[in-house]
Amino acid sequence: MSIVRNFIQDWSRYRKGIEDGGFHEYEHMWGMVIDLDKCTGCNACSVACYAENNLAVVGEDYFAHGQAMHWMRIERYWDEPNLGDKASKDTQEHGASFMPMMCQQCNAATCEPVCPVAAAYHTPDGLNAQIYNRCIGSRYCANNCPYRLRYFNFYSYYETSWPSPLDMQLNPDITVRDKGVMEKCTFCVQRIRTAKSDAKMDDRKIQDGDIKTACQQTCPTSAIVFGDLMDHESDVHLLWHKHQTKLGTPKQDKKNPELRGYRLYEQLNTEPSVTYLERVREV
Amino acid sequence: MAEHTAATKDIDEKIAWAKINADVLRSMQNPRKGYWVALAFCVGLLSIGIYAEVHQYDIGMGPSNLNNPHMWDLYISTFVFWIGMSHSGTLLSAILHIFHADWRKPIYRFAEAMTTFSLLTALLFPIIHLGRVWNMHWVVPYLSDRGIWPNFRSPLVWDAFAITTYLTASVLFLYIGMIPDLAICRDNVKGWRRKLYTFMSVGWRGDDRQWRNFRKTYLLMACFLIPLAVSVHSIVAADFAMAIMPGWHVTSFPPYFVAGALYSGCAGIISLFVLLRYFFKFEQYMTLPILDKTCRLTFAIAMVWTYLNLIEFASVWYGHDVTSKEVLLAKFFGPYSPFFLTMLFFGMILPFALIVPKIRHNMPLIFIVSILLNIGMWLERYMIVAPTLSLAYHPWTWGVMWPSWVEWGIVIGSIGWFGLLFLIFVKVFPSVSMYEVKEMVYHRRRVVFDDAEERVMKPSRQEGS
Amino acid sequence: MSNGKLDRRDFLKVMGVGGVAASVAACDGPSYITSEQGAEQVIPYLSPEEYVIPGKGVWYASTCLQCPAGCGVRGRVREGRVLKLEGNPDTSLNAGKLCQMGQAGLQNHYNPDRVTAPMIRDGGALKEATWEQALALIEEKTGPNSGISGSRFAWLTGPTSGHQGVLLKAHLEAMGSSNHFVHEVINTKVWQAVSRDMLGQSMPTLRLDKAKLVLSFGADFLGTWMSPIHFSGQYGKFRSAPDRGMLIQAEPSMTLTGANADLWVALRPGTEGILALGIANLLIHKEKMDASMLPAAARQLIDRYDVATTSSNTGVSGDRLVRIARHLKNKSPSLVIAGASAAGHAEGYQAVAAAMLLNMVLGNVGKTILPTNEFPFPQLKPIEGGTADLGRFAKALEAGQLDVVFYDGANPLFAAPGHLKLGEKLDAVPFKVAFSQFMDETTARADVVLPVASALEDWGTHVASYMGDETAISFQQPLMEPIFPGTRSTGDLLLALIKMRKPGPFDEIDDFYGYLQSAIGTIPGAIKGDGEDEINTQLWNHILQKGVLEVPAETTTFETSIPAITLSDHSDNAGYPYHLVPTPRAGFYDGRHANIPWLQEAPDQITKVVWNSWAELHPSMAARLGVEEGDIVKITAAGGVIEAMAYIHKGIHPEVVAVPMGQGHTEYGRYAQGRGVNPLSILDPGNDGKTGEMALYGTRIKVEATGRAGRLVKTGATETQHGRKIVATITGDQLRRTEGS
Amino acid sequence: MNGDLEPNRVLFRLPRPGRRSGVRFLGLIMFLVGVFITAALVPAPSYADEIFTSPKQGEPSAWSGWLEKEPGPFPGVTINDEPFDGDDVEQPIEFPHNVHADTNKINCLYCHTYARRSDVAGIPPTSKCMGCHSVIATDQPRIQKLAEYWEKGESPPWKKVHDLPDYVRFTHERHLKKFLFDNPDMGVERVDEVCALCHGDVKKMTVAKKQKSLTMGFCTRCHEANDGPFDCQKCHK
Repeated sequence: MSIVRNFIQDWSRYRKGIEDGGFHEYEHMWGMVIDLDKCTGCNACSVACYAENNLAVVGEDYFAHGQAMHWMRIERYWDEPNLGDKASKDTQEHGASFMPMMCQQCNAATCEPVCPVAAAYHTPDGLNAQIYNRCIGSRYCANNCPYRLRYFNFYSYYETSWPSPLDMQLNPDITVRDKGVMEKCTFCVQRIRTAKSDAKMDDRKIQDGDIKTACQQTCPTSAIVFGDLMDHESDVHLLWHKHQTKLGTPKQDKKNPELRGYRLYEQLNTEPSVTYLERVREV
Repeated sequence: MAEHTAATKDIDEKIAWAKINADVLRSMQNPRKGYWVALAFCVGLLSIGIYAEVHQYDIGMGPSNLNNPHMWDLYISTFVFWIGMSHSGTLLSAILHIFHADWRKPIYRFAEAMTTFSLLTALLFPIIHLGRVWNMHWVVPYLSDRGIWPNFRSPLVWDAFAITTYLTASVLFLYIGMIPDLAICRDNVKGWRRKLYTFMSVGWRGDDRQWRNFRKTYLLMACFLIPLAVSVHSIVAADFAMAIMPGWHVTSFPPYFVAGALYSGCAGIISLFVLLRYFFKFEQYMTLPILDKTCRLTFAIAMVWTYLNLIEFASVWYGHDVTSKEVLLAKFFGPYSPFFLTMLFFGMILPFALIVPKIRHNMPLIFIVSILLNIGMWLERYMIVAPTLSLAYHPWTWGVMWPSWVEWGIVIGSIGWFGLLFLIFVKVFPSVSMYEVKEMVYHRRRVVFDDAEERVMKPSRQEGS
Repeated sequence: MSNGKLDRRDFLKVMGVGGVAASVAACDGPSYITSEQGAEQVIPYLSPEEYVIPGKGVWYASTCLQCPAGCGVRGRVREGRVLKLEGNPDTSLNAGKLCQMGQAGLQNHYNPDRVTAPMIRDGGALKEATWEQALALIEEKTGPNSGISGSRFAWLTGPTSGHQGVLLKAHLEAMGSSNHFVHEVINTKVWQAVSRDMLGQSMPTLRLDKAKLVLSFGADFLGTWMSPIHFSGQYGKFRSAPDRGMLIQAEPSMTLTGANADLWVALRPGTEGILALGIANLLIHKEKMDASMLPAAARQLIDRYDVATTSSNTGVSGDRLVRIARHLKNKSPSLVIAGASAAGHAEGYQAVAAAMLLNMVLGNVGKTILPTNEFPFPQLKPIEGGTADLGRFAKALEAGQLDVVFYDGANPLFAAPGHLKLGEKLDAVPFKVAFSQFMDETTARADVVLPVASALEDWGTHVASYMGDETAISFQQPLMEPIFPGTRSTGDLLLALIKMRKPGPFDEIDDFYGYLQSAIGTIPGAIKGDGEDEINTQLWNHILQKGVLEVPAETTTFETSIPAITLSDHSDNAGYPYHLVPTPRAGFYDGRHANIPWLQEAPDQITKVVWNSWAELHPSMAARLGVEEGDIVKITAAGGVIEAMAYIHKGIHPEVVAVPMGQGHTEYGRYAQGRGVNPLSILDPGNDGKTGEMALYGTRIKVEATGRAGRLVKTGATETQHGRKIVATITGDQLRRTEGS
Repeated sequence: MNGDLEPNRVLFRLPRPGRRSGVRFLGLIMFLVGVFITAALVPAPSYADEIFTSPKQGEPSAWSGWLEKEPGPFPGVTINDEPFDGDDVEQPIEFPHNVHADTNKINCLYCHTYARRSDVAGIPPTSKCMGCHSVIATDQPRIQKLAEYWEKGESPPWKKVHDLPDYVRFTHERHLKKFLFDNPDMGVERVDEVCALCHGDVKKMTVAKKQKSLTMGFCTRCHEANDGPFDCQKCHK
């Protein structure tokens, strides 16, 4: 009977959550805003991520096989569909289009339900967690990620990536992943964890700005904003509010459709926690 | 016995029961040189697979060439293929048993063995493809100190349940159906075999009560197995259909997979039929009319499969999903088009060869056709797994990948593993059901007898019924 | 080093927690076996420090030395190891931000290919030696008894500043030499010369955030030009609504800045000056802007470049020129800057001056170009590097003027064009000493190699050459104990060398740390010491805490003048019809970071290629050659041949082939060695007439397909978005409707 | 290399089999088939439905029946839970915990001072040992050995007894705050009772020895009883 009871309870909570914006059950709701107009594609965030998260350097051969481990990857597109096709132009009319892509921390994540051992699951902070030591490496999650932002340890990269003394730089707050484990951007969960722990030690609440992800901290143009969407004073909440992206709805009910906020592949209903602000070009 | 090998000749209803026993038992004795060659060949293939797997186990999944868009490839497609192969036995023994199609009787035993062994082969693949094989038992719910469970929402967990259940049921079915034959074997052999058969035939004496219980159990198992067979492949289809990827997220996948499974299973039966008939000289039992029926059945299933295939294309084509359409177009015109078009030819056009009696009765030709059909079905599975991963939503990560020697090695090894199991089976267990052939012959005789009776002493028959 | 004396360093003592975790059995049954007892060691501190808690990271401020911009960094130190670098939020230069090279400073420090012990050339090969042997040899060759005359001794260094600069000068003085060659490939010398001549000071403050339009002639201010992180911060504000600025970039091959431009203009290399004058012409004649402040000569010069002349020279269409001029007229204030691709020609000075002239026509001077405060300590001022010094150095070598050369922070053998034949010339120098962290090309051919401490193990002070609004000294302090005990601080070595050569004012000073402490004590400023103490403790602690010290500075004003500008028209070269553009990239910079695995694995911003070199080609050029992406093309210049894999895109002028700087090392450790090609090796001889800087962008080439193909490893399967809404773009008009003022 | 740095090259790994141990694989497969068959025959536990819904406070959960909730400062856990016989670890100096903590009643936090300020409890700095032992018991051989290390300017290379896998984050400060500083029933002088929950009765030991299994089950049972977090990511890094 408890199955039925739980099911009814969860379902009603879920329905209620949808109506209320989808996250009222959470303690925090970590979210991000990336202003594509400010992003210069300089790669600083990506290298900062390598430094913070013990990402393995796989080398040229494995990179060529598509086995690289860049949690934060900067994509570069040459075309600009919204501005009309520039293919007829002799040389590039505008610059390139850069897209920093890391795990979108979907709230209706497609990776979570398919993990056979629940190594990918949703935390009460609204994060897509990946528990490395629970992962058995079925790679189903990566197949089911429409953003292709999960990276698999195809080899024991640690054997070659950090020849001594490079291994002294490894961050002890995060496991160094061995072969056969899926990994991905965690919104620097070790920083979140430390900040929450520190706040609890001081019996206070987390302030906006207590936690900075590695990419946000280093971003030279401050294009990345990170924070708690449930804190209505936080920068990230204000930006979401300003650009009228909302969690919990597949279709954004924007008063002004020209506002810049959008989430990647919103039509798939994955409800990412990352809002991108559209790039602007003077034409 | 030459008259029995004539093309259209059905089983000889006058055949002596002792001869049936003798023929089948002969097939289990004294392996000839050819058997050992075949066995060595299979062991060779298997050792390639073992070597590849040990290499992969040591190094990681990297040597298999899998990469970021292609997290799955040959392993999963071959897994689905072997699961498909396993459906033949159920079809022949359970479904046709319920429908009282007596022509199944001489061939269902090896078809069931095929079911069991292809399941055992299929079972390896989800395990082999795991990045951390040594933790595979986490997929199974068991009481642990940690108090955590698998994720019951994951189709992979359903797979684990479905496959293990199906495997258990089909092993039981195979075994139960074999008990009377094992008793025959027990009574005719000496040495370790006698011990084995004595143990396995569980005191079968062939008395009335035993036969009654046996028939009930067998029918019950058959009824139990049919929904299982449908569910196991539907669940395998759910691995894909539950994902949101274009080309996988298809509503018609479960029936499509089941149809495909029956299709490849039947094609597999035809192949083994031809082999057994040739090597064990089973021409009297595995007669051409039986092959005809099997081929017709295969053709019918092929048409169902073709229809579902076309439905899938149509629903993608007339749907609004751009990404699904891209994947479909990429299958037709992209880098995968040689495989895809081959698969369409083998799967949709080639089965028409099965309705030509001349081809059906040409043993080498029908063998080649059946192998090609199965290659087509294997390609079908590959064409489900690979193109979607190559071209999903995010163009930045598009890419085509060619499997490495490790993946091929393991796929080849799986064929060796299946062959090895099957070769051992045919020498240890009767690959033709003796008692059912007798039954069949008996029934045929009854028909002949009854016909004669009808002509001569009609009233008494009416009385009797 | 007198470790006992310096309590400050004790915190760096290691607290070892952990060890090597042993592997665990395959099946994790009852999970007792997942942890071991007694397998790992825990070594406690000998004496505790109040502020060090094991398991908690502590942040220490220092200065980034990955490029000459001099950003402030903070390093997270835990258990005696530095784990992560971040920008120092207390600086105005980079305001807590850092670029990828700065982030990768860790791998410079922890690099497995560092030189760990002194080496002496013995019978043709470098052999490990002790410090005593190495210093004795140096004393023998350069000491007071060596009889070497000062003029036959030279230092070849990278740009330096602060107290290391002071010690370097002191050493030169002790040697009686004035031969200090400062080499830096990626520099702003020409810009500085133009600013000095036209504005009266070499490093005016630029305010992108105040400009509504930035017109940049090849200045990669987001990547490598002057102070990229500072300008990136300004760029962030520049791009903020409601007054979002517009960026126009004119250059032969797309840089990172160009990749962010609203309007990207491909122009023929060497015609930047003409483009600037052509725009000035349009502004004056079409947009009717006031040009009365220009002298008659300048007016005449501008009048020469009407639309047709400009267009035919630069290859930029007339429409586009008109559009740029209109934007410049409408969006005021604007800012015109000129960078490497404008300056790297024989008429580089003239081109940059033309851009500055455009600033004057637009009235930007005083609005977005502001006077910089005068740095009060002339002895600490940065010693700027350039490529002109490399030419001078080569000349001096050719004349046989040098017997002893010391290198520090420069790798001329990698960065020098082949025509200088620097390798052969250096081999003729009898005694060469390299102060080096790595076995680079130059170090490998030195006679004595002195391994120096990394930037994160050393003390120092730095004065940025571009300081922006704030006049400040940045401090560098060790974030951890030296990893390799065989390395020594450059400052300590300099002090030792000075003492070795000549007794003098430094005799009282034990080491660089002590020198720095006493020198800081003399700085007058807002923070006063206790007065009695020899060392200004309060100031010292403030510095260690903040990493940066603001110093009082005098405000200055501009003195504008307009020099004569002469530009020649573009000319064709039949034998070598195309241009080579050796693009500097944020990442490898001039090649010094090619040994950092993170940066090798970080895809290039424009082409997304990793671990290799490539040649950027325009599709029309590729069609002409019949090559596709990954095919190897052969690039022949008068000075040599290189081969690289083609990358084809439209962000490049059709007559240009761009090859990135940085790869092509023949030494330099496992990550750099033998990868790609070095475009600097085939540069044509040629200098900027005014400053003597090498014409890096002035090389003419011919290109052929080789018929071979390579494997171009890059991330990204596609160049387009396939109609999906991935990077959504809107127009400026829409932005003004929604977020405008 | 600097000797001090040597032990510091931490390489965190997940559990994995040793290299080249792949030949065991076949056996493993056979084992698995057995496990799968068994698993298919054994019915799923009745409380399987509780897996993804972490119980509300006060609501009975799957684990409730397993635990004897005892009155007292630490509901559901006692020092005597989960006895485990650890290995004897050979330390450079045979440190007698019993003399310090039991006989002389020295508070645990006096030496393991980082425990309330950091994730790790830490081993006291050698200077702290010498603070007392420059005068106390200087004639004892163990103290003389310590003094030898001190003279050399080195710390004894202690061996880690209570080791958690590298993918586990355990924070001493938060547990002390919960069980000691925020616990009205407890005072700092009774810290040894708190420590003993996981470290066993160290007061009775000489060299520390593992007395609790410190497995994940050990952790979760206490978390369950004391409303500790059940979010995997809180403890797994």
